[in-house]
Amino acid sequence: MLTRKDFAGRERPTWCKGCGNYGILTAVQMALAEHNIAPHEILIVTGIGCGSKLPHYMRVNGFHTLHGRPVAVATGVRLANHGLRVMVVHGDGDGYAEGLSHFVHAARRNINLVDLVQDNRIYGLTRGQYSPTSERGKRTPSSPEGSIDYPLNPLALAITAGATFVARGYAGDLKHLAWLIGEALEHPGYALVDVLQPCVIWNRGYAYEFYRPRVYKLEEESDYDPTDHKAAWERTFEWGNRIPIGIFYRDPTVPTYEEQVPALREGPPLVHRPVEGLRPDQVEALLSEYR
Amino acid sequence: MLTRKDFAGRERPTWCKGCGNYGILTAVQMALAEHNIAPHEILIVTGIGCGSKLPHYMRVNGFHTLHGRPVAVATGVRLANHGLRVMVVHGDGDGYAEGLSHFVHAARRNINLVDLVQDNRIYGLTRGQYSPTSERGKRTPSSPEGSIDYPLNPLALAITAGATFVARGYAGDLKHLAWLIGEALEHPGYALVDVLQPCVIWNRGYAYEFYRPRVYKLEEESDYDPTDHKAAWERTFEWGNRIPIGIFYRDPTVPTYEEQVPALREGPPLVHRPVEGLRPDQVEALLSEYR
Amino acid sequence: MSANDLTIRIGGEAGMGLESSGAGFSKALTRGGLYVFGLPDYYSRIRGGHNFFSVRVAPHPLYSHAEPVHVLLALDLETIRRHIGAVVPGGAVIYDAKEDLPDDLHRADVNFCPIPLTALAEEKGGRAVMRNTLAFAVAAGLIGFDPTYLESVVRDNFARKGQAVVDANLRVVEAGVDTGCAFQADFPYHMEAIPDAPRRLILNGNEAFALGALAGGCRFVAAYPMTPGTPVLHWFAAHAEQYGVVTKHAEDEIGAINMAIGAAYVGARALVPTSGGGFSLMVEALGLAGITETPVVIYNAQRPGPATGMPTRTEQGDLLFVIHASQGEFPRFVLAPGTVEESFRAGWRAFNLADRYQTPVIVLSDHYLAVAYRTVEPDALSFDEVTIDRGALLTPEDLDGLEGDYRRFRVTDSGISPRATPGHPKAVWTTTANEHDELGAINEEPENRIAQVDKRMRKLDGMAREVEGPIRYGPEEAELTLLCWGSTYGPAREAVDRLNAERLGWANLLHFHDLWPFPVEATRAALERTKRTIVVEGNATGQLESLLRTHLGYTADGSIRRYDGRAFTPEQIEQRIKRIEQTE
Amino acid sequence: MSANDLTIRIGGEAGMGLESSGAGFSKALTRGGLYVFGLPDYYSRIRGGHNFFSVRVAPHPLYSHAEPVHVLLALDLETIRRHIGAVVPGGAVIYDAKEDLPDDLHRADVNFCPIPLTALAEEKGGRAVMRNTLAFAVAAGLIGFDPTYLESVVRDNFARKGQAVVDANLRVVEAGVDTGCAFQADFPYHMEAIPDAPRRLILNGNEAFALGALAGGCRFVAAYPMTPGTPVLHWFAAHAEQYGVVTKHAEDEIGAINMAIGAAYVGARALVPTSGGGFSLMVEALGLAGITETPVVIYNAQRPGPATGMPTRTEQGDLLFVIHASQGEFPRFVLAPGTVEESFRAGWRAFNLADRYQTPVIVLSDHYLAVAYRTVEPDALSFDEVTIDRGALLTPEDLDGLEGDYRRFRVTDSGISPRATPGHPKAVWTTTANEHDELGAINEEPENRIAQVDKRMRKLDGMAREVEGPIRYGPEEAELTLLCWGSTYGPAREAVDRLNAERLGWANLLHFHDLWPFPVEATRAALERTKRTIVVEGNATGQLESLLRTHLGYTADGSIRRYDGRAFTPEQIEQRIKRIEQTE
Ligand SMILES: Cc1ncc(C[n+]2csc(CCOP(=O)(O)OP(=O)(O)O)c2C)c(N)n1
Ligand SMILES: Cc1ncc(C[n+]2csc(CCOP(=O)(O)OP(=O)(O)O)c2C)c(N)n1
Ligand code: SF4
Ligand code: SF4
Ligand SMILES: [Mg+2]
Ligand SMILES: [Mg+2]
Repeated sequence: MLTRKDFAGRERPTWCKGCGNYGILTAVQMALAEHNIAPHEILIVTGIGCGSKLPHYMRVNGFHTLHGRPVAVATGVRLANHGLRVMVVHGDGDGYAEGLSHFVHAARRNINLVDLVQDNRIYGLTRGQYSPTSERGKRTPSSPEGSIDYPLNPLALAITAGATFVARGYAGDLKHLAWLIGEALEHPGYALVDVLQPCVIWNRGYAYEFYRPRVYKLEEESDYDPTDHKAAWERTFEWGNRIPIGIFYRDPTVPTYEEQVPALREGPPLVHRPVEGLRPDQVEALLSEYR
Repeated sequence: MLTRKDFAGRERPTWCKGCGNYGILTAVQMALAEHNIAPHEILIVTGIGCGSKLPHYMRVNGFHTLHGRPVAVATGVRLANHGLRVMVVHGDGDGYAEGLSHFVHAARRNINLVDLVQDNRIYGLTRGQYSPTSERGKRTPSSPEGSIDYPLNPLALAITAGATFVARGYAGDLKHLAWLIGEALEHPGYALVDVLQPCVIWNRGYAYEFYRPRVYKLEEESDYDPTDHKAAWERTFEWGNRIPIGIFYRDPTVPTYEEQVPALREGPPLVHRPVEGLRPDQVEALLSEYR
Repeated sequence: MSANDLTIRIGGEAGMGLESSGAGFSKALTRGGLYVFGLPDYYSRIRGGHNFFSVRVAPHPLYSHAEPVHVLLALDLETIRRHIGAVVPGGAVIYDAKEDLPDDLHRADVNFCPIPLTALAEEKGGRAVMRNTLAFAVAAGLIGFDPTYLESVVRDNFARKGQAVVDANLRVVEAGVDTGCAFQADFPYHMEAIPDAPRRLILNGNEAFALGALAGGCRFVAAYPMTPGTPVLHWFAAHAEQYGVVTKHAEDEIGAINMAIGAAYVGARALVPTSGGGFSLMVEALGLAGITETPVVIYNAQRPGPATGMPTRTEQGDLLFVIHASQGEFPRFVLAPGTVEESFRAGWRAFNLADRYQTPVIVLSDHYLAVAYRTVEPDALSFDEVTIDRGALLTPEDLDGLEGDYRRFRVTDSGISPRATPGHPKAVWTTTANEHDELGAINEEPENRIAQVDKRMRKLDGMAREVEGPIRYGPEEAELTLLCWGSTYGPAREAVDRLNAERLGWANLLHFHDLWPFPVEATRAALERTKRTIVVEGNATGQLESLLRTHLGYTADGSIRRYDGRAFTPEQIEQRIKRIEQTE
Repeated sequence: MSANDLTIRIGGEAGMGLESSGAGFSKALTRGGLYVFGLPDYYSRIRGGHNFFSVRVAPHPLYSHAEPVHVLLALDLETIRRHIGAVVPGGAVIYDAKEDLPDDLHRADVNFCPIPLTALAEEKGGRAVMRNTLAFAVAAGLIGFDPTYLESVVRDNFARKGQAVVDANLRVVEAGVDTGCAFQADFPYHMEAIPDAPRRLILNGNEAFALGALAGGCRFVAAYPMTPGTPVLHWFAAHAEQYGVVTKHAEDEIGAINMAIGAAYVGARALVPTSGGGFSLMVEALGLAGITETPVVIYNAQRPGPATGMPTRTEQGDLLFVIHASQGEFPRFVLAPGTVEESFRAGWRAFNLADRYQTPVIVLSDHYLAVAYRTVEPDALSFDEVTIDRGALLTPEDLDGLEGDYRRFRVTDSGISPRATPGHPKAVWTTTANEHDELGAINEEPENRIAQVDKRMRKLDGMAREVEGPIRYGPEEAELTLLCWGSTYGPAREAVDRLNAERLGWANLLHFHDLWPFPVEATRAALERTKRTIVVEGNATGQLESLLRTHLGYTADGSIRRYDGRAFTPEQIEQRIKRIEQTE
């Protein structure tokens, strides 16, 4: 059995004291340990942002790519090696601004990966500009008079796009978050885990004090049914005194993209097949097209 | 009063005989004439694709830009000159693949423009690859074994993103389409008009014979209420023997982005203000920051 | 009289199937032991407009298209209007008898053959669209080409559609050949099949590149369609299931290149075919491959820019762009094959270079090379020569023996660090697009930066040894040397032949097919043996010229540039050279 | 003893407010009649790590930072560890008395001044974060700088926060100055205020560029944040309402540049600030501006690449990239200001050039220039020199008189076609990213293509007359000439001074600030007057060197390159030159 220690990194995180990313890091480690996924069995693909540095701070395979592009990179990883678990970790600017298109398309394709978004509703690393999930009126260096963009609802967007697993976690509730990530890891298909992540520097209004009294768990709502597509969509709009966390929607019956790719329907993952020249009969067959 | 003739172009369209774009072109001309918007009072911004050539075939200001980018270009146009009407015209590949992010963000910002998508569910100009709205299983040169991507529902996506006017037209029903485009033109804010556009070359399964018996008008449904957000979202998923066209959702009360921009709250559009050097008192005020 | 170099051109509207029938006819000629150069010319639209397809044929190898037309197959009057000027005296114009030929299209020195193309196609084949098959069959009859080769191609091409379709087409061919034969006597240009010739191939640059890439182990292709790179995606998609290739039509080019980088990172040989506009969108990710040392191959089939430009035309305008693309500095290869054979070789070689140097490789083709069909020798695609060298790629067995931390970016003399792929318990690490240390951790210290930049840049030493200098064609020493790159090789080579036919041994050429790292030493040596040089290239600013100045301080004696969206012809190069001669 | 060139460096962790207090101190020194060069040094993280800010001060103008440190303000021991080596003999280290100074950090020739920084800040100001204000005040006391200037800055900077905050800060300043004065006698380096000096300015390149752009009529700014270009977006956002500027934080860089092109198309002067990675994403749209002849200004503040690279460091690695970016060929300008003054001028000049030539203009800055604060003369930003020239932009009145069709892309001798913006009934037309005819209609014909390419390229004639050659600093003739571009000018200029201080008239420099079109003639003339030349630039491959070879066939005698993410210092350049001298 693995424990969190197996995922202990060499480097100390460079995040600010109190940053929600510490909780997310711990939850990721807990989930991997619980689900017995060893550091070499998974690749964490990240973008650029404060939170995207995560794999540097634990023992795991990581690929810290470009701002906005980890979902596309991860798609390529999965298609070339569907034997490797893949988790994308990136910020809300990364995922919902620069990377929005990859997110929507990965969701509708049902690529089998976990897409964890550290949603601090702000650009952390570039010093506090408003993000697609920032509330209206937010004053930041790029919106000094208050933002006039209506915020995106990423969960509703994911559900609409066809995501088969859509959840929200809270960085202040480690156990619940670790459970969510675990469920997402076990889900066969695209799994969004949008995490309410306090940024204690640039978005003080959405710190632990804001979230703690407001979050409630969908799992504890006796009448909530995460297989009801429409109800799930509707629930994502709840935001106020009560903020739902947990699994909004889940449909494990939809085939993943990878399962359906003609070249992958049989045999080992692509990268485990020998890379060899063509056999003479193959050459012959190919050349006959041109004679 | 303007008539369609005022919009007659110099060039003959290069579209295939029977292409749905002819109907769209006519409907655009009808709507502009009906709403008394002269050729110089509007700018049609298009992407790259068969349908994006539209402004070349009528008398109108046109800006035929890059594949996937007309919505971003149009946003800049509106911000710099909100005195000019703006209509984006582009294909489904342009709008929902290459340009998806701009679409979602323009919708949530409520930029005041009409976004007309010639949705032939195929890449026309590049010779028939499947598009984000192509049905599963579609065999095309880029999906010879049948597409395994689940199609996008652009109307639901727009509604989810916060679009304030979401409609579907049909290129085979000119009067209705012209009416829709007119409503979209009068709508204060972002208005999506997704048009079922037969491509008679690459997507023969979705020709007039397919659509004609299936489409029905939401306006004729006595119990349909286009102000009901949730019902609108739900209705967009109807696709089969009955295919709804008309206005799915409309909320004219949301302020447009342009109205809220601090620099634009008063005075004429930006480009109608003189471009002048700074006054001495302004220079003085600015320099005092650095002394 | 039997000619030794004919062009048969068919013209009509988009959507008439000119290209597929032209390709079929080209294949028939090839089967008949002849050499073909087949070039489609079309607008960026799906139907209507004016398209044409030129089939140049000869009993000897051909390297480009040519200007004179011997048989014009006019499916409409527009074709005559546009091309009558190109028809040689004594040439023939085949047109539909139902058309009234206006006087102004007439030429006394040309044979006008009104043939009921539509009526006959309908009568014999049942469908008017068979007109082009009919027209080509007429041409075959006219030049005295043995129709059995046409029939064999018809049988192969239509077999999928059933015997009835095959038979209908065969009837059309027969009728066409008969009609053509009737005119044969009056027609001075004949081209008979050469029986028992070796079974040559006919294919275009896109196909040859794809074959080479597949042979070289490419098993992942992500792309967003863009003319003229799209057919490579289609080719792989069509062969995907059979050869175990994963292909992905992505949401955009940024998605495509990043998917390819992901696939390459975990060990696949990954390719992204595109054109210049798509390449522009991949520029940031190119740098990701550069700093993370991920091998990836980008195939850019150029078309005239800027921006959308002329989608279905040709140009060599992206050379300096791809050499310098992306912020910061890192090594890359730029290969620019000039022929079908070189396209094949670039296909597999690109992957070896990418793997050996763990860096991106750009293969620069262009519309002309990508789409023009050429007959090549049976063994022109040297499958035997193909090697698969994955460079310093660690196997699981290598990693089993690993002691201590895996250092993905170990500073080595060669600049190449042994590469693992994720999945082995002994090699657990993080790679980053930030500057990093040997272990892959983010590191901003000056010493580390210098060490890593130097390490990456040291690869250039090895890379400089890989790049091949220009290839000479023509006599070793000549009065005039043409310098060219990429697809201009074909027409330039024929121009050299034409010049030498007049003045024996007067001209030769140096053809560059490896452009970056620029093959400095080999070029210097080659230039030392030249007297007067003229750079011939398909762009407006002289990009190869610029490289020669930058890397060798070398200024050529003249330049010939073309940037009207069309490829050079041998005749044009020859004339321009003569004009330069005269003014000097 | 009164020194004439001191550096006070404060070090601590990110989040301690080093930059704002350093900037405040720099402003106080400037108000005190002194010249400052203030340079922040920080990691790409928000809290923790090791950051520092160096304030170099002198009674004469400064052009760069320098290596020796005279006063080290150590907010933590890490600061001492890292910087003790840079402290000059006799220099001082101010550190918190609560820290135990380990022996290995000690140096006998340096004054270590333990001061209860935290305790005193808390006592006097109520908050520990006031430590840096306190530390700077100690420094002021130590060097004998009149504290009233510190007080005036405190009053201005904290006025918004209310009197209590102002007072608390003033108490801290007072306590600091008093403490510092107590050590003054032992401290050999003094720097007194110069009363009644003119009211100079202190600002960085980003601010100067933004001021210039605003003065030049820039009224539309779209951007996606990317260090170090982001502050330009912030600057405009902060000034947007007052000066009537529309700013848009876009969804990504592709959105930003396309929005700017849309705004420019309808007539606004539009700017996109970014860094290299963002620029990479704008490459396709750059070509859109090129072929549609839409004026747009892109400001690329470079940082070390490739890819994410080192976000908060500096490099001059994007020059050849931005010159060649985008498929196809079209004219563009690349300006690379080297100083605050030149940044201001580039700000307005870029818009005039863009409008006059209806083509994109790229302003290349870098992290060093963008963020370093420099004291400049009161009139250094020449607002009087600012002109607004919109080029051939047709007014509504011009259009009223239009006869016949409006020809947006009229073929003219200058290559410039009179430009309308949409909205006038007489000018209704469509512009396209495809190749087009004079009217703007898509056109693929060869003749038209040539006409339009030639028309666009003819602009280069006029552009060549606009670009300014290198600026000489130092004696007209010299034994050694340094060649540099962009921000390297500052340290290179001081290096020249240092070299000439030893050997009168020995060295000078040529500073390039217009890089594209490359100012060939002016450069040739300037180089003719040089003897020996060394190119000094902040990249690994020698990009200016490459331009000199390409455009002039000129090979410099040597090169000095730096690519560790840090800017050159005068000392480093001097030493490297001496080393080259010795080995020769
Ligand atoms: C192409 C590109 N554009 C911009 C940046 C600069 N950048 C780095 S992180 C970031 C946004 C950070 O916000 P988010 O993604 O929400 O992550 P967080 O820091 O909040 O975790 C930006 C804009 C970049 N690195 N690359
Ligand atoms: C950046 C870029 N990528 C790809 C292309 C090639 N391209 C031109 S049109 C098109 C898609 C056409 O499909 P759609 O947008 O649905 O328009 P339609 O032709 O169907 O009207 C593509 C991929 C391009 N011009 N630019
Ligand atoms: S800035 Fe915000 S998101 Fe970034 S590390 Fe600090 S607290 Fe976390
Ligand atoms: S290909 Fe399809 S969309 Fe394009 S013009 Fe023809 S019918 Fe219309
Ligand atoms: Mg964030
Ligand atoms: Mg389409």
